[in-house]
Amino acid sequence: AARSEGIVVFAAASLRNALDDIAAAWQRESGTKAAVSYAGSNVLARQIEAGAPADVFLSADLDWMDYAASKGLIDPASRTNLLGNALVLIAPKDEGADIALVPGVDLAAALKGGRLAMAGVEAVPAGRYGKAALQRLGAWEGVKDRIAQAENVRAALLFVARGEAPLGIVYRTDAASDPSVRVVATFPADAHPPILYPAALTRTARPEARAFLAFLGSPQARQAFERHGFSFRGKPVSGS
Amino acid sequence: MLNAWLSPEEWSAVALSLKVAATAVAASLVPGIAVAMLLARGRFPGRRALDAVVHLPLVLPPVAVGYLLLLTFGRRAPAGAFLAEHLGLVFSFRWTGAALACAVMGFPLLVRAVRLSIESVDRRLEKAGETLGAHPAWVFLLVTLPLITPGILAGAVLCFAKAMGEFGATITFVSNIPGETQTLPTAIYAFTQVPGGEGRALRLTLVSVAISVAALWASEWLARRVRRRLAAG
Amino acid sequence: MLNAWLSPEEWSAVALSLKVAATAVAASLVPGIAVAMLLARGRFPGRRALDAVVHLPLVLPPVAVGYLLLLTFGRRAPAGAFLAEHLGLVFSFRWTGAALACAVMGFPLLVRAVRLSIESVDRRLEKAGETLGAHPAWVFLLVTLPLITPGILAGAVLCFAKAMGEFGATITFVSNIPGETQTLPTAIYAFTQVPGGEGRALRLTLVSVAISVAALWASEWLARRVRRRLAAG
Amino acid sequence: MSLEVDIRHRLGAFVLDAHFRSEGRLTALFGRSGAGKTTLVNAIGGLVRPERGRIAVQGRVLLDTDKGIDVPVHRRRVGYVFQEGRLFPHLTVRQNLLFGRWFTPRRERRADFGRVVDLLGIGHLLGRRPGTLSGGEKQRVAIGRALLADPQILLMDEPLASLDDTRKAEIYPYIERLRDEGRVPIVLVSHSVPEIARLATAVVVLAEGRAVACGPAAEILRHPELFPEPGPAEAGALVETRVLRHEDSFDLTVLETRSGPLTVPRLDLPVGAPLRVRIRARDVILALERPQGLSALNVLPGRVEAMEGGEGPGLDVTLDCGGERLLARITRKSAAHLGLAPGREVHAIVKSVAFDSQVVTRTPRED
Amino acid sequence: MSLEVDIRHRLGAFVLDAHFRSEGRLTALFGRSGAGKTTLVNAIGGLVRPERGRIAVQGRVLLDTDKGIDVPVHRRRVGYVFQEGRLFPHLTVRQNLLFGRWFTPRRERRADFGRVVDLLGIGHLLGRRPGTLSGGEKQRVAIGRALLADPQILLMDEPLASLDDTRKAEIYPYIERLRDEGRVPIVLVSHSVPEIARLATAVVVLAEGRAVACGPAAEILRHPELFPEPGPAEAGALVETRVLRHEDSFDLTVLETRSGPLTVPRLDLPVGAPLRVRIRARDVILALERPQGLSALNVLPGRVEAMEGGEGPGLDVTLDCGGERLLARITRKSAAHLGLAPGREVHAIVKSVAFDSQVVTRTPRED
Ligand SMILES: Nc1ncnc2c1ncn2[C@@H]1O[C@H](COP(=O)(O)OP(=O)(O)OP(=O)(O)O)[C@@H](O)[C@H]1O
Ligand SMILES: Nc1ncnc2c1ncn2[C@@H]1O[C@H](COP(=O)(O)OP(=O)(O)OP(=O)(O)O)[C@@H](O)[C@H]1O
Ligand code: MOO
Ligand SMILES: [Mg+2]
Ligand SMILES: [Mg+2]
Repeated sequence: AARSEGIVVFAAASLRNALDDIAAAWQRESGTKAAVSYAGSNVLARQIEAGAPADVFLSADLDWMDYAASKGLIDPASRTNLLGNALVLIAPKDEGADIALVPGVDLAAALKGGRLAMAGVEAVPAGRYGKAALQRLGAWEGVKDRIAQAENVRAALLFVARGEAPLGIVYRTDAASDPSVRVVATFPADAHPPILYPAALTRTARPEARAFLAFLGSPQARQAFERHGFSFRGKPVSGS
Repeated sequence: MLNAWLSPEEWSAVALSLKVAATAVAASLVPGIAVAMLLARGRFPGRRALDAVVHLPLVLPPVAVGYLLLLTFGRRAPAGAFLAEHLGLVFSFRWTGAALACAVMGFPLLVRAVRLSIESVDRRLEKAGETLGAHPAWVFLLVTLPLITPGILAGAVLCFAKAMGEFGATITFVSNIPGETQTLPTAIYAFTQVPGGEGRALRLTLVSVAISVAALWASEWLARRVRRRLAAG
Repeated sequence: MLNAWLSPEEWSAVALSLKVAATAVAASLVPGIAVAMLLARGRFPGRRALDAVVHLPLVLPPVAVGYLLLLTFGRRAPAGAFLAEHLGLVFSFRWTGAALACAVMGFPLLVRAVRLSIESVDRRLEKAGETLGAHPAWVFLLVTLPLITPGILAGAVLCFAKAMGEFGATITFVSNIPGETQTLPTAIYAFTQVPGGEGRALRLTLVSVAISVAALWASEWLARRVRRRLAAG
Repeated sequence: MSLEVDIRHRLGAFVLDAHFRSEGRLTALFGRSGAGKTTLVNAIGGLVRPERGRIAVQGRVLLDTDKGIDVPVHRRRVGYVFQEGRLFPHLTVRQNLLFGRWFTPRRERRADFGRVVDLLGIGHLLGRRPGTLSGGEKQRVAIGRALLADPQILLMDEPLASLDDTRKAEIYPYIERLRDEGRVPIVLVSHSVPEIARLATAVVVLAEGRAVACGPAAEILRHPELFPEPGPAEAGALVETRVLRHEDSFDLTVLETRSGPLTVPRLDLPVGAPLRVRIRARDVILALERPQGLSALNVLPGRVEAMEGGEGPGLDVTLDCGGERLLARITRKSAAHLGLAPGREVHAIVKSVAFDSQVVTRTPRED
Repeated sequence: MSLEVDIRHRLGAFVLDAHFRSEGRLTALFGRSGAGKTTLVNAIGGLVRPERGRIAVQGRVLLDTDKGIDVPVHRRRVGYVFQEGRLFPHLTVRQNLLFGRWFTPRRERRADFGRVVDLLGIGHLLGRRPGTLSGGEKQRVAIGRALLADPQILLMDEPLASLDDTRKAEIYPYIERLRDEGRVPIVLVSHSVPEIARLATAVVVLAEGRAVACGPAAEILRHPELFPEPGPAEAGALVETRVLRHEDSFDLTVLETRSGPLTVPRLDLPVGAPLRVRIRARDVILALERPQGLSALNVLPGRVEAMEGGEGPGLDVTLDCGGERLLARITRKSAAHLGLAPGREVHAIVKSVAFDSQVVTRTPRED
């Protein structure tokens, strides 16, 4: 059904809140249906590789977009870095003192024997960014054996929210919405590779998809993204 | 009232999950019984290998199963292309694929239950059927099958419940496309990935549980009826 | 040779998975048989509710089960705090938590298999045991239990296999700490998340499958021995 | 010894409504297929819980629905030989046999394993499992299992049905011993009139769920109407006797009855031992005069007391032979030819070989 | 009619090594518990595959291990009444009964449902499931199920063991009819000598897995040594007779034998009908002179041919009564008193009532 009547957007699961609003708005405006399939970026990339009927791909990091590009699955001309995000250190609501994330910071001490909750440090983008930042700050060696790796950044957030872990590293977008955690510090943007959400059309995109991609750069879309805590980075290119 | 409670998209996930689970159970029933029979009774060289293969979906992480399915039944994969061309049966990114994933994941559960039942059938009854002139195939239909009904029901409901909860293989194999492959569990997953989605995830979880429990109770009711008949005074 | 094939961290995941799966099976065996017995034979008000609860882990997405475990047995959760304080039993971020998650996920499979076996026991034999002076509890131990051994074996191996493959509930409940909670499936998962990790993921998957298949075959061999004894000439 | 049963129970369209009291050491349940024998035994054993009623064994109340008494099966201490075996398939024959022993208080363990095994001829089967036993072998093990539990009441539902005569002849004396030791009352379901005549001290006849007759064996067996065709051939008189002397040269034993001496095949009993002899009506020939030159050794003078005939060619003649009541079944034609009538003096002739082990048994000791 | 069996099969320590050929329409298998009767029947039915051997029914080879023939069970068309019932628990009695019918070619469906049901007295059970039937009811349904499959050979493993005498008496004539219609050979396992004497045309005696005797029933039953204690009482002679006339006033029938007329209870058969009568050795009294004033109606003159005695008080006297061979069992004492010796003229006395339905049967038609 989705295939014949509209377009299919493959988007990283963390974009859901904002993108649901935007897809609905676009649908109202254009009269074309946009079905959004949310899953992990890695899953989506592999599925596009396997011939999934996706028209637009929104990845949560550059690696999987690069992967798709390297396999010739996307239209390189349409690729833009649409959104940005920031990485924060969080603690349960009423716990822990603020920490200054300066080089040489002793996070291990702040853990007080507890664990540092992060998304998978090898696999999940948020985890990789976090590891890079900790390395840059010289804190990695001190905590690397104290890390509780969650399946994804939401699960890491949960560990802190439930008080299982005294500290955790998540996106600003996640931390902002959960009242049971508080932001202890924000990582300096230059401490880790830029946190970017690239967007692109797939090789097999239907014509309507181009309009959708353009709509992602519209003020309306920008508003929606920003409302959910993303920083808006750039207007997608609409011509090829 | 329920309409207000669930969004149209959520409704379509509920409907799709039901369709997928029912199809998965229906499609795996006959092969499941056949394989259970082979494993319980067969004496052929590949028996142990078949046994292992049947259990594989249980052992493998579901995501791995989904990935294997993608590699086998994807649009570009040989088996997928063959089926699409000759039978018009396309799995990739269709609800049929979700059903396939659920069927594969539920298969070991179905086979085990049926097989346990088969192994507890008194074979002397089957022999009695043969002396009455019934070919072993008829004996299977008229004697064995009715006697293992409780096991089939148990297996079917396990398979159904598994299908209602299966997430990893499904999302990996056919993604999470609303209206096409977004089942209840994948919808729930998507909600848990964003801030504030917990409430809706919980609602959908309750729906899913309610459906499975209803199926469970129905199957138990049926099984009890059957068993009461079989009870030796 | 194998040492070269798997890294020390991978080895520890293998060892941990074995420990977790064995513990999960061992810990759920007695409660599993008890619950199966209750469900098969009991006539008490909450029977159907218990039935539903037991099946829940099958229906729920594994991640949801992990989430529920966290809410129940987490460090700050009432049950978790109670157990930690009074029994010194801590689950959070420990291998014990992984075992708990696996046990919970495998429980419905174990219970189903055992229950099917119980339901096919000829109750007249149990009555015969009672006429010989044996209290029903003794009859259970001396008659019922030996007769359901094939079902217990089947249930145990399903539970074991499930534990070897369980990922979602484990990682959600106790995360993925190498050497502590990184079981084979969570290790495999981590590898599949990075481009190019497929090779190592596949290797670990093969190890996991090999272990489960060995367990499967062992259980079948045992079951066949038991069954041969029981066979009516 | 006493067994009191007064129960009512419905199973579908079938209603068991049995009310009787038996003082016998061995109470035989007799009745057609479907008459309710197994149901009744099940009620005594506690496997069926009657809707209402009372069951007491030796004064020990096992069930009393009015008083809310229902002794659980495992505390009833019944030794139940089931109609369908019910051996434990996972245990060896030896383990099956010893199952009940575990639950018998040590000081009540009387049955001797070796003796029971020898008696039943199952010594060579001890290591086997029931699955491979023949029908009769299973039944023998089931009997052994019940005996070795040292029960307080023995329930036997057609225990000997699938055994050959030789085997039966070996087991009968043991059942008689059990009966005569008098420690446990025995309830025996049987379709075989000779078996009942040999073993029973009391008989309960069931018909369509009702106990239509109940009383001492000697009395009940005298009623041909209770033992329907071809039973009449099995009707007869139970005569209480005593060993008078042995005639060793001919391997014979002479018994003393009120009606005179009775010569039977040699019995291995001391002089003076009490014996019960069943003289089947069909084995008795009547003669007007004491016959000469006849191979039959037993000629008992008597008087015709009554003659009862129904349909058919037969006539049941009741004789009073010196105070002992005998039954003879002859044809109406013979009766007419001989001019038989009540009061008439006659001689009853019975062959010695008629007294085989099926009809000559030690008198059950009654309390 | 023919049944050829020549098989060898090992089960644990037990070896079945049976070799016989029976021409009888109804072959009885007789033997002690564990002798191998069920195993032999299983081999004929195809439920046990002998290690080697050959089985043929009416010339149709069911098994020949040398030639690699092993007809599958469902094509053997055996009607098997199992020793342990084996009713289908999920089917009603009616469905159980009709199970075989589905697989019988339409033109071979001869057995009449209504008749079989009536005969077995199971009409009221048709809607029930086997789980609630009594032992005897199950057995009757099992018999009906086998009969209604219109088999080409009927295998009955102690089919009547748990039935009461009345029920047996109702079923016997039907089995006789089946036997005499001669369409299907019947193999009957039985422990009951009267049953075998009544029904069998041939007897195979099994002992420890071997066929120790095999032959026409009349011949085998004459050998007391084959029917161990208390069998001797059951030894006797089978006499072929014919209805001579009826004595309606006394409800008697007179039969013609080579040794003279035999008066028996009224039979519902036309004059001239052939009959087989078993005269049990224990029912025969010998007299030196023709006795007078005796209630026994049958006095057959004859001559002592042989006297055989072993241990014990008994002696088997073989008589030649006008060419008919009779057997009498008397005590050695009587023989001495009467001065019996081979060649001596005597009179054999048999009561009319001795000829009950257990010993008088229609002569099986032999091919
Ligand atoms: N698998 C086995 N292993 C050892 N012995 C066996 C096996 N199966 C059967 N037997 C023995 O073979 C013998 C013959 O068994 P079968 O059932 O044929 O006896 P049967 O003559 O029918 O006896 P019954 O009258 O008691 O039914 C028995 O002694 C039995 O114990
Ligand atoms: N659940 C039931 N529903 C209806 N009828 C039943 C049920 N259970 C037993 N009956 C009937 O009760 C009657 C008595 O059964 P029971 O087993 O006591 O007979 P029995 O005297 O032991 O017979 P047999 O000599 O054949 O073993 C039978 O006619 C049987 O069909
Ligand atoms: O001597 Mo007899 O006739 O055998 O009693
Ligand atoms: Mg009964
Ligand atoms: Mg047998």
